Amino acid sequence: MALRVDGVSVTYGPQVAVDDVTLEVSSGEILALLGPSGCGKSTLLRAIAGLEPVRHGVISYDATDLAAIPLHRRGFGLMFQDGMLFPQQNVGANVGYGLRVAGMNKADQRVRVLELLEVVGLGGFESRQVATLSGGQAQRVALARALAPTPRLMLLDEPLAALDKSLRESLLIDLGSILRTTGTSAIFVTHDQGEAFGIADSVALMNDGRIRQQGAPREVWDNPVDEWVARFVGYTSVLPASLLMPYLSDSELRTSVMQGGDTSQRMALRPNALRPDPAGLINALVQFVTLAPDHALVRVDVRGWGNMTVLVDADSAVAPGEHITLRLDSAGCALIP
Amino acid sequence: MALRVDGVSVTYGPQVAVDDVTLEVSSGEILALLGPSGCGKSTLLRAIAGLEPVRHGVISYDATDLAAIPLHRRGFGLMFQDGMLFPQQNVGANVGYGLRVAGMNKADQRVRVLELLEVVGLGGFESRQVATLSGGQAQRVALARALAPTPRLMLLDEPLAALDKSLRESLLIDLGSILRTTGTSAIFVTHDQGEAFGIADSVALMNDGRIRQQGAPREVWDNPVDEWVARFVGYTSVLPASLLMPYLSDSELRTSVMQGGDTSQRMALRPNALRPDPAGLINALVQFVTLAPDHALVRVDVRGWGNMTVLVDADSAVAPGEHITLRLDSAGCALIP
Amino acid sequence: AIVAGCASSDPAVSANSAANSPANSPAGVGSKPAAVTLVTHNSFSVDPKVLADFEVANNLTVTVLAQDALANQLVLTKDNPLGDVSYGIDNTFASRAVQAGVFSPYTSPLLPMGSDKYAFDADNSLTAVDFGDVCVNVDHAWFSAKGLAEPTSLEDLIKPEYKNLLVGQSAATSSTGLAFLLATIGHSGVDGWQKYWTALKANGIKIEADWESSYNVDFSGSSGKGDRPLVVSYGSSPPAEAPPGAATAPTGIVAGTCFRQVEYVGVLAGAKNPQAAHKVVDFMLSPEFQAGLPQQMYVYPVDKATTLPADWVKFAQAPADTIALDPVLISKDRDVWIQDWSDLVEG
Amino acid sequence: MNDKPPLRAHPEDRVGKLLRRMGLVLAALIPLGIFAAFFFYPVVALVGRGLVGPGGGGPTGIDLTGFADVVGRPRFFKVAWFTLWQAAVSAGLSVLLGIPGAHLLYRRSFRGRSALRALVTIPFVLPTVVVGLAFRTLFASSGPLGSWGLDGTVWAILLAQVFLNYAVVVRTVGTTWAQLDQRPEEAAQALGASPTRAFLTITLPALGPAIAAAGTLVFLFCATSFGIMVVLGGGKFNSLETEIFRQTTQMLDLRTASVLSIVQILLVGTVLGIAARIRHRTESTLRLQSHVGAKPRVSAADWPVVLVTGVVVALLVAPMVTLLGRSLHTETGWGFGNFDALASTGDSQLLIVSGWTALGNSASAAAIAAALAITLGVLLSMVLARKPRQAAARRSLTVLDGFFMLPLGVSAATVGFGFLIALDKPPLDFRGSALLVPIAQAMVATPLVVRMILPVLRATDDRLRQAAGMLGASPVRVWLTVDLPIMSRALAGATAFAFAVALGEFGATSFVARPERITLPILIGRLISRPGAGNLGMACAAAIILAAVCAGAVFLVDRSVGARRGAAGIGAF
Ligand SMILES: Nc1ncnc2c1ncn2[C@@H]1O[C@H](COP(=O)(O)OP(=O)(O)OP(=O)(O)O)[C@@H](O)[C@H]1O
Ligand SMILES: Nc1ncnc2c1ncn2[C@@H]1O[C@H](COP(=O)(O)OP(=O)(O)OP(=O)(O)O)[C@@H](O)[C@H]1O
Ligand SMILES: Cc1ncc(C[n+]2csc(CCO)c2C)c(N)n1
Ligand SMILES: [Mg+2]
Ligand SMILES: [Mg+2]
Repeated sequence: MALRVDGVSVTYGPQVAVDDVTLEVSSGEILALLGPSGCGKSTLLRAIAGLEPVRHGVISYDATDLAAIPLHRRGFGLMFQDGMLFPQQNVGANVGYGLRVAGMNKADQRVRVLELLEVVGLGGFESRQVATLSGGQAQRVALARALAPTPRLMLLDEPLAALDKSLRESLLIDLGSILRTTGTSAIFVTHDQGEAFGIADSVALMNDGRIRQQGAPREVWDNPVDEWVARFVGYTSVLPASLLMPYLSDSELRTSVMQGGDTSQRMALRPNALRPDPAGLINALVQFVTLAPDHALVRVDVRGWGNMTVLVDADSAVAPGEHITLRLDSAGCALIP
Repeated sequence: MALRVDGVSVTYGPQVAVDDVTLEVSSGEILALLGPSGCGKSTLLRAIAGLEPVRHGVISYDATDLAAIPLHRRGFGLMFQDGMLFPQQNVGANVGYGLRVAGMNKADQRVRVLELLEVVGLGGFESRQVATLSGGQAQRVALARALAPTPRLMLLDEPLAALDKSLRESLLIDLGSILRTTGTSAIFVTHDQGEAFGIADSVALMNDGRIRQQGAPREVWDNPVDEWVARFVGYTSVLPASLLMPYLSDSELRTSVMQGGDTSQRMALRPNALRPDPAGLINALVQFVTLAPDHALVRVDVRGWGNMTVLVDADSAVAPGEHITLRLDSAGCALIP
Repeated sequence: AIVAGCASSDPAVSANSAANSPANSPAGVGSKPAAVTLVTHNSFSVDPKVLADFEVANNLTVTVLAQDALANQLVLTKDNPLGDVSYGIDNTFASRAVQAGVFSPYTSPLLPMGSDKYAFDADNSLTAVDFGDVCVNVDHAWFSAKGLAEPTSLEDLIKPEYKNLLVGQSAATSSTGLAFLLATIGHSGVDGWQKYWTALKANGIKIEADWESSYNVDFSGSSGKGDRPLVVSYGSSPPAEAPPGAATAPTGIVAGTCFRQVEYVGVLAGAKNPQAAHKVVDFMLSPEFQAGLPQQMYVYPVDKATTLPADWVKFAQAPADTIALDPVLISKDRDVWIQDWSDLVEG
Repeated sequence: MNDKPPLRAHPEDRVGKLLRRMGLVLAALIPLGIFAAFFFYPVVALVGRGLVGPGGGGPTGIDLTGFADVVGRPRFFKVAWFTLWQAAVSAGLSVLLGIPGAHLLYRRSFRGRSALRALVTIPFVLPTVVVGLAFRTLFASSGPLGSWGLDGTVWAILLAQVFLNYAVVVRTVGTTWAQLDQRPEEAAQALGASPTRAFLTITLPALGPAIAAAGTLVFLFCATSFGIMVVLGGGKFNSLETEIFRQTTQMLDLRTASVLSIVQILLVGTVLGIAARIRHRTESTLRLQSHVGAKPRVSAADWPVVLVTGVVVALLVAPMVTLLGRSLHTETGWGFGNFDALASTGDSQLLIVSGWTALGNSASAAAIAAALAITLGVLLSMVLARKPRQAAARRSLTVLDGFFMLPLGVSAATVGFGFLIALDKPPLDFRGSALLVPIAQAMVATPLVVRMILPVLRATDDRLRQAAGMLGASPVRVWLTVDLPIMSRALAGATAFAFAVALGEFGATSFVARPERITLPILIGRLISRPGAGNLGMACAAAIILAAVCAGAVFLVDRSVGARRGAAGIGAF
């Protein structure tokens, strides 16, 4: 067990920003931290880094209580949400800061700085003033700076937020492989669930200062512990399981609903849980269609169920006012305990 | 025609950040500006706002050259990429700034400020100090501040970047309806193509200081003008059209390839262009699988074509090393002129 | 105009401002008092009542301008003088100003009252108003405690028994320092003073740049309770050290070491109102003004007939034989002396 | 629909553009004009006198032989070198000791912080002669610290100068520091830098401009200090300033004085140029935040800072206690006799006005001077804070910047004499005018105001101003709603400081004060130059009053700024 956060609370005056959080990150594990804006993600990261005093609870690393260890001796890397580049230093000096501090020799420093700038796609930028960088460039410099000293635990606060999709994807791959080859544990905050899925070994969902669920991505996505988590990870409706039972074809799911036996059990549906099917038994009225580059989301009204979102292919022509039939696909369904 | 940007260039010393850009935004239109990090999006917005001197070209609004009009009289709204909240004013005062400047009476100011804070999900935050906001909260305050004085043209630089998915979606809808009901034209920078699709009437793709393509979202996605645009909007491979012809079932596309007649014509494929199909004619070797919450991307090797990306359902079980067969689905293909 | 305007608003100095009723104005002059400006040094002080009486009697408004480095200011501004009349320039600097043509001669009808004894020149470019002495002051208690006889002359100061007892000031920066140098020159002659100072230095004279520091910190007889019982200071210093009602002062002067400084008043060449300036000169020789000098400025009035305050009679009899030096000689060689002194003592 | 009026170019836009341009030019021209009239012209007039014609007399053209003469004297190099090094060492010491003080007083909270801030500011306004005497009293062989053997050594001078100027560093650096975002420093620590290292590599450079500004100021004060040099230098240590004074007032040698003045201006100018370069190199847009939550309380980890500051404060307090002792010591024992005596015009009739009247004079002159200095300083800062794109414009701003610092680097005697010979004809017929005192004081206070405000303005992100402009605020409004609040803290500090400077100003005032309008420092100077325990006691009492008033003013300003921080933001409902 590398990092252990045990019942930690952080307060700002009367406001509780992090509320009795317990978390574990084992050695070499990458944890994605997700949650709505203002839920306390940055605060939790700052508390782990040692920048925010902990009100209750213990943060330990390798079973050593960190309370007594000043942040510069923790050997953690922290990338702030808004970069916090050193305005007086150029790009190269920013990236090399941690190396200088660690006493690396000049030549090695230079090699590593250039290598990292190359990784983040900013080769040739080393003598640029940070004030002249674009938003995404600044973010990449901050990422390179945090990576440079190969910390044992990386705390990354939305490291890729300001980047376009393709750059984000390629950086995500690089980031993952850097972390894995160096065996670095990491916690990274992201708003992009695909990103969390892409590299995280484990995800933690946070709301209102509390961790609502932690687990392997697949596990969390398939088995949200409550309605809030379900909705947060992309389930668009939550209905009584009894209502859906008649349409469930999947035996496994059926069985577990039956076993639960409890009539108050609910089921969460993703847009891909409902599929247009001429032979489907569910009648729906199309309300409106939202196009996306490679699919479309159709908002339909199903009598007795209310509004539901349905994923359709980008080229399937459905129009508001139309009546369609749907079938229930268990792939997009999850039972909420 | 509301805004016209005509052959505009902006330089930083020797570097050309915006290069001979021509753009039009008609009255009430929403234009999404997309492009990789550092391509000049923010600079273009700043130039339109009047914050960056234009090296060549003319920017006009309603046929009035803006060069003669000081920025505070243009009535444009600009939301900076990093918020730029006034540190010495609280949230309410920040949002109400433009209203005070416009001389709105106190009571109306208050009503509007509270209304906008409600819209961005920050009801009750009006007397918070801005230094105590989380990243996403600060961004929402900046958005509310820019919206408050109902500018005639909104320039939004990644207005929703720091927000989680559900908040981003709901805000996007609100933003769209605010802009449309007030008939406000807008240019907004985004990295999220779904976002661009969601509310933009028109998208402009920028690279290296230049606009590569501008048009309706569907139009741009379906008919990228060149390989760069194709890749940027999500096409993952580009191959000679002749290579794909044998597998094309769609008559329309076949016809247009034939008509082109040109053997150098190329075709771009999205991940959904290739579908696993037991009856498919394309043999592929699975290299690795990337899971996402509701789908999976499979990297395959197709002899003669190279590496291709294939979209599969989240629950379809394919494993690296496996041989699968694919069919070509014209929905994910685009011919590059 | 600004000068007059401001002055008339201040009762302390221009007491006449409210008293311009016809009853107070001599006939024919008109009701509006004439303005006269007195340029003086920062130590100038006069009983406001005495000044007010003078203003009323002469239908004048006196504006006082007090300036640092008076002599130099007068020389610098001689083409457009700061005022009509100047008081306060002394015999160590006077000839410089007179040579520069700062003053226009005026012979006051009140001269015979004693001022003539200190006449600057035959033309009466300047009129002596008061004098004071710069003498070595001595802390009586220190000497009696040590059982040592107090020194009585400049010669005594270079004797071994008085080693390390005297503190003085730099002739280059302090007026008392310069006065003491002039005393030694008057005593040892223009050729002998350097030898005397060599001996003085060998005997441990301590030099400060300013009087304030040497008197208040180093001198044992002042409230600073320093460790030097002899200090170059003013002849008028001892009364200031006497506690109220005391019969004797704790300090005294070494009579043989005194250099006499005479302060003059003079009409400025280019005065806008020479008549009034003449009246001011006369005023300064008047018994009323002369009587106030000891109290106001710690100096002796030139008018012998003036009665001195009681404690002055008690503690501060002016020494009979002071060392004097020809102002013309001073003016001629002063800079060289200071330079030489500086090289010898400070260098 | 959007109800905006159609967008049309208005003729007034052109006027507006012109006005904005002119506004800046005006903002530069007003101070420039006032400085030209009340500083440069008088100084040039006086220096010119010394150089025109033989011996500075006749009209036979410029005579530069004086230079060869003066520069040829061995004494010249000694004096010039001493002037430079003692000022540099004093400035260095002040900065070294002042930075921990700024940290403790502006980045940490503890009970009595405002009072301590006011306390350390007191020395700055004490008349230098009084300070000199207090130090001599302490260090004299018969004094409490006589055993240290510092009397008559250069250390006494250096310590006194640090004593006087500690507050300059603490306040200038502190006001910037208070607003500095600490997250870059946290980022550095997260990268493995120890707190010390993070401070040295991140915070210190960010404070660079403020430190350079403070260091420059202290250097200037010390290079031109007169009172300290005379009282503690005892004639053994001579600076250009004392030499100029000696040449003008004792030797009446205007020619030499002019040459020395020019040398002084050149030396000071060179140092100013170097300092401006350092400032420029280190300047960058910083994250400044007003109205951040409460500062952390002093903790055990702060011990080095507390220790250093404790020692310094003890050293600051010692001379003040000496002074207080003297002021309470009367011929009849301990008591307030000296203060009572001040209230009357004194038995000695020495005082034309009572101490209280002089205090009133001081306060009203200082208030006018502070108002003038703030006005000029703010105008100038507005101009100097601009970052034009053209290199030529940037260079001229740098020159202008250095230009307005000169009043601090020119001998008070030169300025004072200059006033007399230059301001004697309409429209500049100011000799003897009561306004001359506050004007003279404002000439020295303005550069201070500029140095305190400018670092904050320059560090402010331009995009904040642009954001306001985009929301429809006119340039004036932008200035009022963005710049002004951001610099309000520094402005408050500068106001208190300008007031304090004016309150304590002695050099130039002594040349121009009218007897009935004399200020407290002049009164103190006069009292101190008289024998008698009573006079010295009264002088010390007056100095205590001066100190108390200064401390009170500073305390009130600090408190009022501090209190506003808690309130809702400016312009809130
Ligand atoms: N002040 C400046 N001086 C020099 N170069 C600059 C300056 N500002 C921006 N640049 C450069 O101009 C280019 C365009 O910058 P801009 O900020 O417009 O990019 P962007 O498209 O907004 O990127 P991002 O998505 O990363 O915010 C970048 O390469 C950037 O490094
Ligand atoms: N210094 C502070 N004082 C008071 N409240 C604060 C302070 N800093 C943060 N908060 C509040 O604490 C809560 C958690 O903030 P935090 O920055 O951790 O959120 P976050 O999860 O990182 O959000 P985002 O995704 O928007 O960055 C927020 O509601 C925020 O307003
Ligand atoms: C060494 C030294 N001497 C004097 C002062 C006092 N002082 C206060 S304000 C100011 C500027 C001009 O009056 C000066 C010089 C000081 N601070 N340092
Ligand atoms: Mg955050
Ligand atoms: Mg940008």
